[in-house]
Amino acid sequence: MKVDTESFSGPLDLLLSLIEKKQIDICEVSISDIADDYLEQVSAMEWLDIDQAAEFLILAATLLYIKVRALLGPEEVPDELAAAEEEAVDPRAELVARLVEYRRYRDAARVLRSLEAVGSRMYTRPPRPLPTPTVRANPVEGMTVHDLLRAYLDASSSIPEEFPYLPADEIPIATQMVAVLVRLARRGRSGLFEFLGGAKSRHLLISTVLAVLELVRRGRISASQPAPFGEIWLFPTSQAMGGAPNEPA
Amino acid sequence: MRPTNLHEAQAAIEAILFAASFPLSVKELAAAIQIDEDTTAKLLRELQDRHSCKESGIVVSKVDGSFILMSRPEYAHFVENLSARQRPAPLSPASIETLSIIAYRQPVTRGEIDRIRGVSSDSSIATLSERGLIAEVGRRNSVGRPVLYGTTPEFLMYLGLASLSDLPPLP
Amino acid sequence: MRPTNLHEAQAAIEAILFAASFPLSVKELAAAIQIDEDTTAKLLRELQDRHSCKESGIVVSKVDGSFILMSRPEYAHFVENLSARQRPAPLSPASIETLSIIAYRQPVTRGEIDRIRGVSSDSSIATLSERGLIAEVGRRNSVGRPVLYGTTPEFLMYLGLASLSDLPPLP
Repeated sequence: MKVDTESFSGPLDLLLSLIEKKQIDICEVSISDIADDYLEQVSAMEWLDIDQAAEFLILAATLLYIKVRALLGPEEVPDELAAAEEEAVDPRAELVARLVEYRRYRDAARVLRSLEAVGSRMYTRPPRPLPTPTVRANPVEGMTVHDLLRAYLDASSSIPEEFPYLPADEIPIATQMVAVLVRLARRGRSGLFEFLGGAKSRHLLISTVLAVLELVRRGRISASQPAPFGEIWLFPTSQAMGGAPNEPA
Repeated sequence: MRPTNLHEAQAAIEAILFAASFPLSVKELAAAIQIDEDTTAKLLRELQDRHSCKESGIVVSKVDGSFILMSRPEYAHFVENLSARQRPAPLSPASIETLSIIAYRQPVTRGEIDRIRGVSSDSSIATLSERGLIAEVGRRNSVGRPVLYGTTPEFLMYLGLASLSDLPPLP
Repeated sequence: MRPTNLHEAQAAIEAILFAASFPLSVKELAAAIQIDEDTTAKLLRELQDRHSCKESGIVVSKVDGSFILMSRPEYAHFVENLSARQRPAPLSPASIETLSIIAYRQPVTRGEIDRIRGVSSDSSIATLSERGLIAEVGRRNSVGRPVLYGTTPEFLMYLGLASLSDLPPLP
């Protein structure tokens, strides 16, 4: 199956369309069920660039995280994970709230699309210059040097807004890919939850999940889940050690 | 020199709107024909009515309180048959989504748009700015003083809206 | 798709002529509305008649055997009134910011301006150049030899400054 990345405007669009296909209310949806559908779609996508892939994979990591939590139950959550969670709000509630807000604008975009179909087809006359006025108008009418000073101070105190997902101290995915490969090479196989349980922070957890997904996608490792809801086992494949993990796929 | 009667005044308005090919306010039109604004507004409404039937290939559109002549949308495909006017490419799903967030939440920063969409909107913002549908409208008075974006009069024209209050309510 | 009746066909011709940027022949118009040339010629004559009275601000002109819409010459002085009163739109916030950076840091490259503002300044630089407020003043002696921008004498004149040293000092 091939999924066209262009047909979704982003990961939330994909997730929402999967939920709607099942005709479940967003607030009632089982994230664990949807996580599998989402991962299946994402792994079938053909990526144009790594940035685009990262955007979809970050949501994949969030979904897996929610699924892992749901599977473990509250008393089984490892200490490290529980500590990381205390600082954050419930990830499921957070995701549902984001989906609800996103859906409003996605639906509004559909309405704009129907307006575009008519509005964009009303043509104005091609602009032609009017007769040239005899006196040239002041191009900065009403502006003073003080407006200029204020604008300069404003602009020079600006800081470009950062894309808000990955914290500045993120653990590079490539580093985690190496760590996963090394561990698998030593042990032959490892459980996914074992890897995740060792994560000391939410950031490390996300990087590890992303690293695993990326390695599976590149065919360096394979994953299998013998029983539903059971452990997901990771195995090195024959190409496990071929080349540096950050080489282009 | 002023128009000698109201028929002439109305025709003069039509001539000016045709020549200008950009939206003109009642005030600008009144000044050009040297007639009071109330009468000018009344003549404009009549002109709009005259062009409202399907026998006219041209309509008088109101955009953001200003007036402009446009071709009647029902005849768009005939206009497009002549290669002179190409139908503009529809916006991509990402761009129209970004546009809807800007339209309903303006003024809004890039960071807010990215947070709602869950992806970076840099390329959509660049496309929308290039097509003149959005513009920088200032900076937010907060840390980092991020740029604020809003829609333009071209946005209204592009969607065939008279004003922002004509946007359908947010679902 | 063809027009369903002759009224519609005539309106379609009007729409096409309005949106076209050059004169069109009977043959071209007939092809666009998919109606035979004789009928098209007849519809064009009727359209010309409809616009021939002084109540219309627009006329159908025949130039070299081709047709084009024009504003009625009798009303040309009203159009001139309008253009004499047209004031350029005030500079956008983005353009004022770009101008301020060029004024205080000149000579400065596009890349430096973009870095300070955190967004692309291409369209602002185009507007400011068009209005004669900034100009290219050379190239930096570094990789790629980027263009350097500075303010013009008109910039000083319009802001009532004797020289750049009269700009308010930075705090």
